[in-house]
Amino acid sequence: MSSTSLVYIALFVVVVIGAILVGAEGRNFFSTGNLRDVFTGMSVLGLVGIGQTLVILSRSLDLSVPYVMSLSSLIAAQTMSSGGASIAVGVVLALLFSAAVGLVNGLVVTKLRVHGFIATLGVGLIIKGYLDTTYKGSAGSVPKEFQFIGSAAIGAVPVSTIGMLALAAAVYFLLTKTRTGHHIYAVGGSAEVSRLSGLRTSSPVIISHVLCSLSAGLAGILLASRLGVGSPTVGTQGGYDLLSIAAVVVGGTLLSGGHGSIWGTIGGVAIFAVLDSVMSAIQFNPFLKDVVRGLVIVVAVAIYSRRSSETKRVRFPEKGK
Amino acid sequence: MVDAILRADAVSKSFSGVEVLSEVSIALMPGSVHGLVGENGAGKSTLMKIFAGVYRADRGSVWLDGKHIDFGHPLEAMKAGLATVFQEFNLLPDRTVAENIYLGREPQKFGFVNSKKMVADTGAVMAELGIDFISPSSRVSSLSVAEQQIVEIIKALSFDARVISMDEPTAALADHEVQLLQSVIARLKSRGVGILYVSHRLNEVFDICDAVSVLKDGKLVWDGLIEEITQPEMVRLMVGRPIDAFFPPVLEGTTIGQTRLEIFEGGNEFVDSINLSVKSGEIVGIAGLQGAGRTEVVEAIFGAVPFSRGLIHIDGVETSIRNPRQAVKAGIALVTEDRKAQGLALEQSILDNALLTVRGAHPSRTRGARRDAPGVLSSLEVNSTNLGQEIQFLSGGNQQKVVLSKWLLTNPRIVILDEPTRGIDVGAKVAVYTLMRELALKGVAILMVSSELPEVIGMSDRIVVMREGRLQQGLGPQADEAQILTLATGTIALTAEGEKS
Amino acid sequence: MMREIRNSAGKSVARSVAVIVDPRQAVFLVLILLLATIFFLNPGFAEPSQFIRFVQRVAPIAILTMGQFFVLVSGEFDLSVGALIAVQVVVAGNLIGQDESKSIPVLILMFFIGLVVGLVNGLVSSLLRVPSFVVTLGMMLVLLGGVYFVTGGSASGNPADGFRSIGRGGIEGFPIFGLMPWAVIVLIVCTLLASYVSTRPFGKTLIAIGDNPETQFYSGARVWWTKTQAFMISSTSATVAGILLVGYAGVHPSVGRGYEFIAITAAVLGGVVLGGGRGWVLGALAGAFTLEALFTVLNFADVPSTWRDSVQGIIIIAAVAYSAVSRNGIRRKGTNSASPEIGEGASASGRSAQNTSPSHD
Amino acid sequence: MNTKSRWMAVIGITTLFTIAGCTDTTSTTTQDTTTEDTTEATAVAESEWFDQAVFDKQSGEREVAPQGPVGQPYLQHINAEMVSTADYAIDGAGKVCFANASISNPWRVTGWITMNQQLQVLMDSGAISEMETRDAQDSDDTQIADIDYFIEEGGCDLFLISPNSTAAMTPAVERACETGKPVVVFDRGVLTDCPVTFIHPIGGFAWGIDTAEFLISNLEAGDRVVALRILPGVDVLETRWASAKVLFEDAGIDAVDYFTGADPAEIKKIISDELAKGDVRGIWMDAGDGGVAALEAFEDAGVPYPVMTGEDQIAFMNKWQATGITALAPVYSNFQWRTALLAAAKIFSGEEVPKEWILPQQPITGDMLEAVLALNVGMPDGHYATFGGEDLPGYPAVWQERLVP
Repeated sequence: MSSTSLVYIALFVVVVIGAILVGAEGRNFFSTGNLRDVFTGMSVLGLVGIGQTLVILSRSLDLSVPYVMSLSSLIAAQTMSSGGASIAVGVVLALLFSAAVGLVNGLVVTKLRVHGFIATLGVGLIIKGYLDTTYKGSAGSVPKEFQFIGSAAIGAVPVSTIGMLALAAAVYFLLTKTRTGHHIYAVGGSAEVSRLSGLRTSSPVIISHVLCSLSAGLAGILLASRLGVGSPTVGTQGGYDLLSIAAVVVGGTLLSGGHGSIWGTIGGVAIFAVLDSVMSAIQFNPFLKDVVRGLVIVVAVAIYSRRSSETKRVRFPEKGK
Repeated sequence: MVDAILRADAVSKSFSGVEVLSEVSIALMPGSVHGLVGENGAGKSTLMKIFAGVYRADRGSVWLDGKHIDFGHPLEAMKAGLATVFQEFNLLPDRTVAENIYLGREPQKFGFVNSKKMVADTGAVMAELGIDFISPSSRVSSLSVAEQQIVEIIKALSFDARVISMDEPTAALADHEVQLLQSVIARLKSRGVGILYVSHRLNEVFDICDAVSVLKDGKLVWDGLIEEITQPEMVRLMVGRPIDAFFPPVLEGTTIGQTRLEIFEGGNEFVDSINLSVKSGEIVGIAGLQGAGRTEVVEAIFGAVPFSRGLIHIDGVETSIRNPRQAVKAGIALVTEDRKAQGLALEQSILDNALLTVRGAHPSRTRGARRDAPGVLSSLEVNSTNLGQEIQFLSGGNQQKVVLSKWLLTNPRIVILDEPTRGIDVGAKVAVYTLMRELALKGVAILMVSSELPEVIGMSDRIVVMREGRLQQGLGPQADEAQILTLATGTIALTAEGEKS
Repeated sequence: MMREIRNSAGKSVARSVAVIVDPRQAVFLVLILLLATIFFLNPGFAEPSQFIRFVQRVAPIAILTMGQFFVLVSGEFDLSVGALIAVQVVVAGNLIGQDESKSIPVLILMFFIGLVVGLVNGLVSSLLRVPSFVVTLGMMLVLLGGVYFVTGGSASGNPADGFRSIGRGGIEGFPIFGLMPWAVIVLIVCTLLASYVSTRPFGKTLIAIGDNPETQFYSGARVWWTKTQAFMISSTSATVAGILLVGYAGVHPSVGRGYEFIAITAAVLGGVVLGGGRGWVLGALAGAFTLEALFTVLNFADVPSTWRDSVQGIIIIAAVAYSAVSRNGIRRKGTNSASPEIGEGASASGRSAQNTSPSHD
Repeated sequence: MNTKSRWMAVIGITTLFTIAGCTDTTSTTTQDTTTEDTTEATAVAESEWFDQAVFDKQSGEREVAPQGPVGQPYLQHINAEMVSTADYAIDGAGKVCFANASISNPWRVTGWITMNQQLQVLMDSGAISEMETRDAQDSDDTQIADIDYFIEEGGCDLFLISPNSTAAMTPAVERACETGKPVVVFDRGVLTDCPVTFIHPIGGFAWGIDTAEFLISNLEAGDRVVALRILPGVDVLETRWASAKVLFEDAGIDAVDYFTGADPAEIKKIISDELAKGDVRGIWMDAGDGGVAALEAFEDAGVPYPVMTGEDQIAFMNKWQATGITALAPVYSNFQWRTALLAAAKIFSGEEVPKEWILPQQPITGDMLEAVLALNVGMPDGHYATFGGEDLPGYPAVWQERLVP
């Protein structure tokens, strides 16, 4: 059984348990409002998780996402504050800066040969310093029409979540149907093999870093539209760096790179969203929420690694097996 | 006469100041197989990697079809029609055969990867070579070692290359697979492809090569047509000293004593009904095809993938071996098939590698072992200036010697060697054989797995043949290759492979 | 050659000089320069009595880093140490309170807690084969949430002064230094212990495991247990750090926050390679001092507090990049260093992982 | 701040790189930008939060004698403009939906406990049927979702919101107002006046004025003051520093500020370094958390205690009493958590409430110390003296054991 299908079985279990718990509170888990709460919870983490999946597949990781999110939310909100046409400009600018950060991450990892952990931690700190110095709080303002993107929903599904899923589909396409995607898997699997097969091993890593920062940038823009302003702390508030990595591994992607899927990550994100929504609905002690999250992460990955223990072809099955 | 398709003119290359190639010139004719032989460290792989665009030559020039070439990247070489099959496996276990073969040049349609075409083309190449037991869309991780090696070769062929250089292509292959490869090579020759062929199996070189170049210490010491040289002469050129007896005789005073290791009805998910015994001072050879379960048997004895049925007796005492640690404690040593993956810690020093087992399994004996290590290493002629050097910079032969030292320092009673001479040079091979004889003299029980039939025949006191995970009947030391092959392949050749695909 | 330098480092002045100029030991050079900068900006700091205070202050993070070292060289991560410190600090505060007589039993309890956390981290990652990055991340969340839940977000109060003096007090009237803080003595003991352990078969096996776990398995080493011990060392070091910190600073759930990243950063600054197989415990120690010295320089130089993170980020990247690139220069062939791996040595498929060494035949 | 020594550091660090061989462009270029921006950034920082009008308003409110029942500060208000809530009146008990920013720091935990004890009383009295709480764990995004959830699913009679941040929460609060149900906001505000009432103490500027004036009156011009701040970008904290900073500059006090994350170890390191640099006469804090560690740094360095302003946190107050230092404990009246529910009850019963409910914010001075501590015997370090729950059920045990619901 593929690890992705395992993820969705896990998700199913979480939903069932959640629905029961919520039901016990005299609520309906599947009511529009509750589902919207779940889907809303998926949108931002989903965007970040998609990017994080790409870097992890290419055998790196990105701890700078929270700061990229904050930065992009500020750039977007400040540029848009004049309203009208400046909206497009704001989005483009925010994404440009995000991409630039991703480029730096990618270059530091590939050219300076700094482990992704240190490289992105360092770049994150650099951005943090800039944010803390330059911004003394939320800044800029997002015009009403753009705030709509953050609040609007079709039935129970927020537009933002639909957008997130669209991006996931696009990335799925990228990974399975384009050379770049194939090469991200290849480099993540083994850089040396890829090199001898004629790949320029640094480009997939750089690309995945750029795309990761871009999706973090998108998440930042989405947050700006939800908050109506840009915020220098909005990224760190959610702890999106470690949470996104957690979502990716809960989604069945290997931290060692080269193996995993985007839909798995979406499943992982959904698991976290459902958990959070349920714990809020049953007014679970806020301090214990992290305990639950922590346990879920470890248990989930433990289950996957049990199943995915590579099986050779069995010639003489045990009697009774 | 025709011009050379690939020519190297006075090529030189140094690593960290050490010159590994100096002024080497060779010419490869189209439609011919050009052997490249020499001890490890002679510069063969370096020369190939220069052709392949992995390294750049420091001095000298390379000419392909009369055009000067200087590849900065493997892809350029492949695109120019110069494909290379490297010695190490260069496949991604998590990707399919087709994805591996077309990695870096996936066929595209409207800018997107055309997976259908990729699978189809792969199938076509394999059909052309009569390979029906590998599916283009199966994951590489599900293939056997030999199958992976074959995929390697298919990969090189899939560039319709005019020059293919192969580094030890048969190292992992059993004889019938070697024949398969040789038929492929014949087909390529007829197409006018030039083949550069590196091998340590001299018989092979003499079978298939038209011309040969002998390298020693980075210099070209002989170059000419194969008819112009004899095997002993070639060995002399390679090692610089004549090797009269390739397989040293049993040493004076070696006595085959009590049964040291005995297995009754051993079995697990890979092998079944294994009954095997090795006496002290005895060398037992296990022959058989790749995938016949030889490695699985020794891994079971060693506890890496333990038996789930049957009994193991050591010196007549029933012993439970659930993991390698228990095996080591019981005095068993296993020189694994895959040296780099299972035998060494490549970034650690020679000394640390020699002490791996003692530190890991008998920490209390470390002090003593630390004293003996230099002696043991030098007795195996590990020619290395200082023991602090990282082992990854040693040649395969020397690495293997360190692996042996690592085990000798535990004073094993039973030594299991799995393909002990794969990919190592003649000098090192002889060192390994001699060591085996010395251990036998000391009364150690030795079990050797090998794909090289001459080796099995030359070294074993007794030969057992495996097929499809079961032991066939044993043979005496006088067994000949034909007997072994019939037992190994059974009536129909390829059965072992066939039922695995 | 690196190892040659390692084995003999400190034995003779000449060798220690060799260490300092060795490009891969850049950390020592950086440390010396940072200290020089500090002394330049504030000569008073060079006085032994002041400097020993600096050492006292660095002690907890230094000990934590040396503990993290053992986990990192085995190719793993321990992200749970920061949270564990918070737990230990609060445990000390709430259980000892003002009753000094409880110090010893609670100390024992704290070490027990530390060992259990390490044991769980180790067993789950090695036996259940969950990447340590994930296990310890989960452990971090569990511990933090737990400590906040139990304490309602704040400790009842500081433990007795007698207990706190371990991290705060010292030996009065000590020659040269005036006051020799206990923390410094603890640090010295831990350093000696760590460097001893790292040269024992255990330490060597650990590094080799970080290099290639499969080989260790085939060599009869108990890979799972050796790694688990590494995690127990790490969490014990976190316990010691916690004891020193509760003494130095008092009880607060935020004590220890982010220390896991500081410790990992410090170790990497000290030349430990993430992914395992390379590293030197004294390098890690130097890394910790370097990082703290850097913070001090920033304080003394009146760099606006908001910019400190940026400077820190630059220094980390620059230092690591430098050693990475220089090591690479020495190894000539850039194998898989172009795509660094998380500490997943165990799960990397043996063959493809081992394709990466230059064979010179 | 002394630019010369800053340049010194920059030069020091840059040489560091060059000697360490780190000549790769990324680091060096970023290095340069660092120095440039530093000057710009600090220039920006000056103006950001200071607002003369608000400064004067709050400065005035400090002097005003609060209206309302004596001895019940949580019901008192300053310069209140009362509004009728008749339209919101309901018969019987109503359901309160509480979107809480978080309980991630001792101050919020204390308030949260008090609030729940108050809830008991109001539920027993039949004013409130139940309170459903969603905790945003310090995340704007989560709190917005929480509010939207309440609007959709809560079946709420009243929205009670403690915003995680001011501007970001405004759109969501507006959505809540659009439901026609009453909205009550407390602690941080929002940029809309749609809520029925906004409950808060006088504010950060008042805090800054009280503390700065205290330090100034106890110090001489040129004295060095270390300002310990928790984290940047939080309005209720930034305003405290903005006003204090201005006053310090006018009085010629040399104040340098640091961000500590309320981590006592960090605080102690900072103070030690400052003491190594020179005498420190005053400590200013934008929140009392970790104040004890600051004082201990002086003890360890063997130098006389500074004049200090902390907060009404028990840890600090005890240390204050024990050491007898010259200190002031400004308060950010914790009892507002209780007021929020009382306001809800008033609205359900249609009583009028202040449009902007400004609660008294009376700093604790040396002569009040004894009395205040007497009311907080046995309270844990993280407890806040002006929790104002002395008359609620469960006092004092609930606060002493810190039973978080």
